[in-house]
Amino acid sequence: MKITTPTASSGATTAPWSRYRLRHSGPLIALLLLIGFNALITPNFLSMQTLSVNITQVATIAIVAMGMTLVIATGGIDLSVGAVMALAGAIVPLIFLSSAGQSFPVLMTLIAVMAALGIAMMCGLFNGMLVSRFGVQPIVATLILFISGRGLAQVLTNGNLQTFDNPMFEYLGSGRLLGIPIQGWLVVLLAAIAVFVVSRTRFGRYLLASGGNPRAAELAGVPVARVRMIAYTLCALLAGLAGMISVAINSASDAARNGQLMELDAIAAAVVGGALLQGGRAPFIGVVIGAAIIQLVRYTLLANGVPDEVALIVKAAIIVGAVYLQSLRGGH
Amino acid sequence: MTTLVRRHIADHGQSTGVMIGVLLLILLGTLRYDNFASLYNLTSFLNYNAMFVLITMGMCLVIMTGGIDLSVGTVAALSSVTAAGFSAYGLEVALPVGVLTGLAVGALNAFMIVIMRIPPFIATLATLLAAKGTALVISDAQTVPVDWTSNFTQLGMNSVAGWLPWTMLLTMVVGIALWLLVEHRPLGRVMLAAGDNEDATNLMGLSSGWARAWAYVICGGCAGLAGVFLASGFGAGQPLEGLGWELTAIASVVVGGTLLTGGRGSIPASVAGALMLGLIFNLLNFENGLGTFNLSAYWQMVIRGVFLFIVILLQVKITRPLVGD
Amino acid sequence: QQLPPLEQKDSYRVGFAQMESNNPWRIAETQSFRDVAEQCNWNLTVTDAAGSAAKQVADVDSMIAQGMDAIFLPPREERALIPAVMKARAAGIPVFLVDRQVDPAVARAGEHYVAFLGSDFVEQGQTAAQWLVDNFDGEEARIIELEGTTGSSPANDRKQGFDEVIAEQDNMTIIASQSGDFSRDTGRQVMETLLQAHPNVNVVYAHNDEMAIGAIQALEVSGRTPGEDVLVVSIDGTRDALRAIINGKMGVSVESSPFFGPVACDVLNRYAAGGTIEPWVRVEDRVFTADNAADHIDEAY
Amino acid sequence: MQPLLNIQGVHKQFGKTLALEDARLTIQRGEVHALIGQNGAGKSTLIKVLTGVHQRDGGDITFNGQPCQFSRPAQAQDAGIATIYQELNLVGLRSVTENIVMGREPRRLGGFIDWKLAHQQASEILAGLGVNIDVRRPLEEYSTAIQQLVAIARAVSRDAMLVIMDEPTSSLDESEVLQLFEVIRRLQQRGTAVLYVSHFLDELFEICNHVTIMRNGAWVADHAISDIRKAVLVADMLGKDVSDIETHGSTDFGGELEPAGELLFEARDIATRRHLRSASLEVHRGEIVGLAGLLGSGRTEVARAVFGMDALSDGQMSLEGASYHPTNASAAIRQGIALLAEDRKREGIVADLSVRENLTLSILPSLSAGVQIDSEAERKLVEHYIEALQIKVSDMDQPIRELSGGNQQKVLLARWLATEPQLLILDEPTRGVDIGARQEIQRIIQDYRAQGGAVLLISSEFEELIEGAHRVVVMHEGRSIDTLSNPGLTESTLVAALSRGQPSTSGDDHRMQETSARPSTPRETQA
Ligand SMILES: Nc1ncnc2c1ncn2[C@@H]1O[C@H](COP(=O)(O)OP(=O)(O)OP(=O)(O)O)[C@@H](O)[C@H]1O
Ligand SMILES: Nc1ncnc2c1ncn2[C@@H]1O[C@H](COP(=O)(O)OP(=O)(O)OP(=O)(O)O)[C@@H](O)[C@H]1O
Ligand SMILES: [Mg+2]
Ligand SMILES: [Mg+2]
Repeated sequence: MKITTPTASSGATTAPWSRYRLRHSGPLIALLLLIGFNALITPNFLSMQTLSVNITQVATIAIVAMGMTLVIATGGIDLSVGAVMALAGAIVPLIFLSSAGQSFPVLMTLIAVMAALGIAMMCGLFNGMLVSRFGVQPIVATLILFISGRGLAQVLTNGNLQTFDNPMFEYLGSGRLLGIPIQGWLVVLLAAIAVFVVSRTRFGRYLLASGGNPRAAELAGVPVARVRMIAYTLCALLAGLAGMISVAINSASDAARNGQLMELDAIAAAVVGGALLQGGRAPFIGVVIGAAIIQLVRYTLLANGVPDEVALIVKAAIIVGAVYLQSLRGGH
Repeated sequence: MTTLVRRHIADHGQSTGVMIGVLLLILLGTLRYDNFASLYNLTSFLNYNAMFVLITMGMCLVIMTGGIDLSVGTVAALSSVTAAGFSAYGLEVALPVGVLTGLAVGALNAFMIVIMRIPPFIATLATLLAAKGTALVISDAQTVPVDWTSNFTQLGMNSVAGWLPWTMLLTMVVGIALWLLVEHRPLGRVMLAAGDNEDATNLMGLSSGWARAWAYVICGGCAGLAGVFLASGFGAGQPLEGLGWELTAIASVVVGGTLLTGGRGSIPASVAGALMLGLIFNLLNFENGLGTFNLSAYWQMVIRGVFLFIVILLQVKITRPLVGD
Repeated sequence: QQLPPLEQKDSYRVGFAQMESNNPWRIAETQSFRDVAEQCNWNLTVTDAAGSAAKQVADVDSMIAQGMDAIFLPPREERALIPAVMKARAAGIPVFLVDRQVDPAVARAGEHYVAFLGSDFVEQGQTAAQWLVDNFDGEEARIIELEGTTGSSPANDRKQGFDEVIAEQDNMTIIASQSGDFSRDTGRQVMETLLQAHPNVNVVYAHNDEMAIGAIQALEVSGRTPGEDVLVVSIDGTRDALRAIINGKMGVSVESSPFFGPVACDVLNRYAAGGTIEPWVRVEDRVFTADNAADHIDEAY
Repeated sequence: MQPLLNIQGVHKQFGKTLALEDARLTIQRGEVHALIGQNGAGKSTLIKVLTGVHQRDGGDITFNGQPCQFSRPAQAQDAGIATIYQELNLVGLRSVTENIVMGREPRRLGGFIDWKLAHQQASEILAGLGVNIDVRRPLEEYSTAIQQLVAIARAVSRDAMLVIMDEPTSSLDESEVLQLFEVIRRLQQRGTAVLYVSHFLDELFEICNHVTIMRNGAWVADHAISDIRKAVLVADMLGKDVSDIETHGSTDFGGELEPAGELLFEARDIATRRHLRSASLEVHRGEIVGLAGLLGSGRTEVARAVFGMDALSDGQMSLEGASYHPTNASAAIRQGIALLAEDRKREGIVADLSVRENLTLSILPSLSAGVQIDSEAERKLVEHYIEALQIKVSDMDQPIRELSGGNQQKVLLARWLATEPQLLILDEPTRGVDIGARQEIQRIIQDYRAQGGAVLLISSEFEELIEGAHRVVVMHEGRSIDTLSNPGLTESTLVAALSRGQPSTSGDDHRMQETSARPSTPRETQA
């Protein structure tokens, strides 16, 4: 073997960062292009209010997409995120609107949130169990909850829209910190944690190894099944959180609509952001950027009055274009 | 000896299992409900499910090559619009137009996946959106009327010998052709090989790209024909129809025992899988008619999920010991 | 050819082939049929087509196979459900259309099906527009229209009715019209976006109350006062909408009543008794405004 | 006469890695031509450039008088080049027949495949290689050896002018190697040329006419086989002096065998559901215990059982005197067992991760402070191993897939050494590894042992066992049948032990029937 650059047998310290940058520059460039385009075309684009609107709207996609990225990193996919959003979103008002909830509003709101996250976690465990212990293929395993999860949410609420007035819970949707919507901070926080976990912790390394070559990872002592369980559980947990955010924003829970088609947006965001469907990669920053791209495309089309049906076609073209650029740069 | 039995079950058990399942469901329906076994129910069941059997067969082909096609539903909707638009010229024009629409979209999928190397999931997801958008644009967001005076609607509304719908007959012809393709034509074998190990297939000097491309094109064609059935049988091109069909098709393929990992697949078993899912719907409708339980639409969703869960558990039980790791 | 007759019985097997159950309006409609089934002594079978016209036809087919006495059908699409209507008639089962029509060029009330029970979506749009024309007191109305699900017939009709009336007004323009998918969440998101692009908007017309409420939330977040800065006009008459009207956030909601059960019972009994049924059993849509909202809020869904 | 194939000045770069630089190769019609070189010398790359898997960056190739530039393997195949690539290129889910005939299936009326005829053809071709199996079964049900023979059958069944075999014998036993040689001779008689790549130099003398040597992606020399000594070949490959090579043993084990320490591991009559019937063995500290056996004798199964991958259906194991029954690989690793698996690509490397991440995968718990990985310590450790094992990488963050096989193997060896195991199980550690790297790996094993480590060494190379092991346990059909001790271990005693195990009847469809295993040099056998 011959290396054309001078051979350095020990690690050159700049290398990992330059690799990292290269991987992420694709989506970032696309995002900047979109922003530039909007600055020129879209009226009132460069304003604080626009930023805040976009942050509110991107938060749920970004959060779900991060969970999806965990699952995709293990070589899986999770179709049930939308259904889990609906389920978690339905549980919360169900509890604090109950008679107990009326008498102990603060306590019951907390309990409601915990219960919703608990249910979401159970969904994740169910998916993870099917995938890692029973060896069911991820698309099929998560199709089960995709079909029945939303049905369950509707059974629980009897299909009714649940509207409520609960300032404490609504803070999750409409609260602001330093002028930025609270869920924006949440995304930043979660992304920071995720990046830290993947690049610096044992679980992160195990995650990538499990996705890259599960058999080899297993033999190297990586608890592959547990890693998968955790990935699906975290994904569902994040979906549950997103479901609650969306309910909190609307002050209403609509089991039929909450999180509808979210799986497609989340997968698209993850892939546009640089995740590989065959596993082994978890580029969280890229994924958040990917979510921002998806959101901004939607915003651009809406704000410029492009009709819904044309918007669908444009969105399709942009997804394909972004993934194509991604594949050119990634060299895979 | 037991391994031999197991091996046999793994080789053929799944498909026979599904067929037995279908028969059991039919038996259950016949015993439990009046008129379930009536000619009317049979004919309308076959007519409605012809569309799903078609897209399931197309999906099976794509899954065999290790891919997936999420666009089948909206492609069918798009084809129903184009076919309805040409219905005045009669079936002999409208049918090819609808099928060609599907083939063209299939070719687009193939181009993105094979030439541009976009992952199938993403490429066909984009097509799902784009086909829906296109259908709405060309139909001006309205259902498209068909010409009731031409022979176009006869395909979707008439039956052979009073019970076998033309749609199902045509579907069966397509099915036999696809079965022959998969089992007895080199192209079909290369599709299977490409789904198993693409690199190896190329190194063997076979064109896996070509085979995969054909799978998407044929799948598109099946969706296109399903769209023609849709327009012809329901008297309108429907740009909004077809949502969720892709998942029904995937579920049917899985119920038929084909793994999504590629390299394997059985057309007849997938057909049985599609019929089985269709029967579940039909049975639920009859169950509702009995009025013993009042199953809301939501419960029906839950039941479908649970059903899929049970089928998958059974599959795991049967095939696991052999699959190993 | 004659309409299929219906013999008088104590109890009828009635099929209600609902098209979808993903919004409060449809749920209320189904519930209304269930409620009336008890009073009317029906043996009611409800199916749900989950938004698919094809599945709805298959549902009607299974009702025909089961030999229902009568079928109530809210057709998902005006053309795609014609085969279902025709097949039921051929099988001797009277069909009543509910809340939506089928293409009158192909199937006609009194001939292919018994009657249409419902209101007129185009007229609802017109009524909303007319109310706006009568009550708008600014100089110039800049209207954002939130459309229903792209391609669905209520969206098409409510748009048509409204846009016709507005087109005749010189001081009124629709500056943006986008789909909010009949849902509160999407309605809010679309409104948030459109507000950025068109900050000078002063009227919002939503094709249903859910989107209107989403729009009100978006307006409030952006610092506007709905009702004062921006007039909100909508259709449906849900409880949340009436509350918003009472609070002054919404101007009007044109009723589109989902309570078809009692009408259906009455029509069925009259038909069985041999009476002729008018082709269009009109359901009068009220107009809810600040004047009468408080009186009706308890009966709203 | 003009040569059949002429490759001149070809170069090829992968990213930063220059895989070929001035590669040359000239093959005459009807000759058997060997291509040798160290791991990563560029042999496989040259073949892939020739057959259109990769596109060359420069240089000229003429085949059969025509300049050529194939863009797909199919074109090379049509032009008359049949290739067995190093990574077996077969489709496991399809039948044996299909793997052989696919692409030129016999047809019936209407273009449908004539399966009956196809099966018959496949059976006949395989029979010519001495293989009699049910050709209707999926290929994956057969052993690697059979799969390799199927790949060979596919290649030789085409009417090619040139058949390329990239390490065709790496998982064959000697009887099969002999069958293969028979086939090669038949091809040669037919006028077909063969390009033969192998790390087993003795094979070349048996079968080849000419040899080309590559080093670092470049042509070094070519010779007629009759003019050359093995030592010269090795010297050319490694770029060293012939005299250096001749004073050195062929393995790097050599030296005195120190006495072994106390008993570390013991297995008694262990059996698993997977082809292991009853094996017993002991390993002491500071001892290398060899596992010898023919292909499919169950050596890998012993390793799997000890490493917790397969549950015991019978028998006991003990470690340091205590009962030892790991339930999975992590449990075994925690108890100080390490397994360098046989199949590097599937069971060893995580291709997309870096050398660093691959190397430390098994010791992350000890490298972590709290939840976080101590990256300073990690880099130090990796640097240490890259240095100590002389792993050739551009930097430690290079993805491991970009390394040549031998270097990947060293990274994996480092992964396990870093866990500081009490017992290191090595399953064919030097398979597919060139002579230079092989000696380094053997040296590393020896060093590890010298520090008190215990090794269970599975190897098909007798020299490795004879020179390296204190004792050799002989396996046959899932049973341990004998234990031989060093000193006193010679090739003939080992062969004798292996042949004693041969039962007179063998029920299985295809089990190795030969009495000796490779690589007892074919030359000696002939003599
Ligand atoms: N696809 C690839 N991408 C990057 N580098 C590659 C690729 N294929 C080969 N290389 C590099 O090219 C060089 C030559 O590799 P090649 O596989 O040709 O060696 P070889 O002589 O066949 O070795 P071996 O005896 O181990 O099979 C090595 O350094 C290898 O790492
Ligand atoms: N999952 C399996 N299914 C069928 N046969 C198997 C399976 N695993 C192993 N075998 C077969 O069992 C036999 C024993 O294999 P094993 O790998 O233990 O042999 P070995 O002595 O280690 O030889 P090698 O030199 O190939 O490593 C082989 O013939 C192998 O093909
Ligand atoms: Mg090689
Ligand atoms: Mg082995």
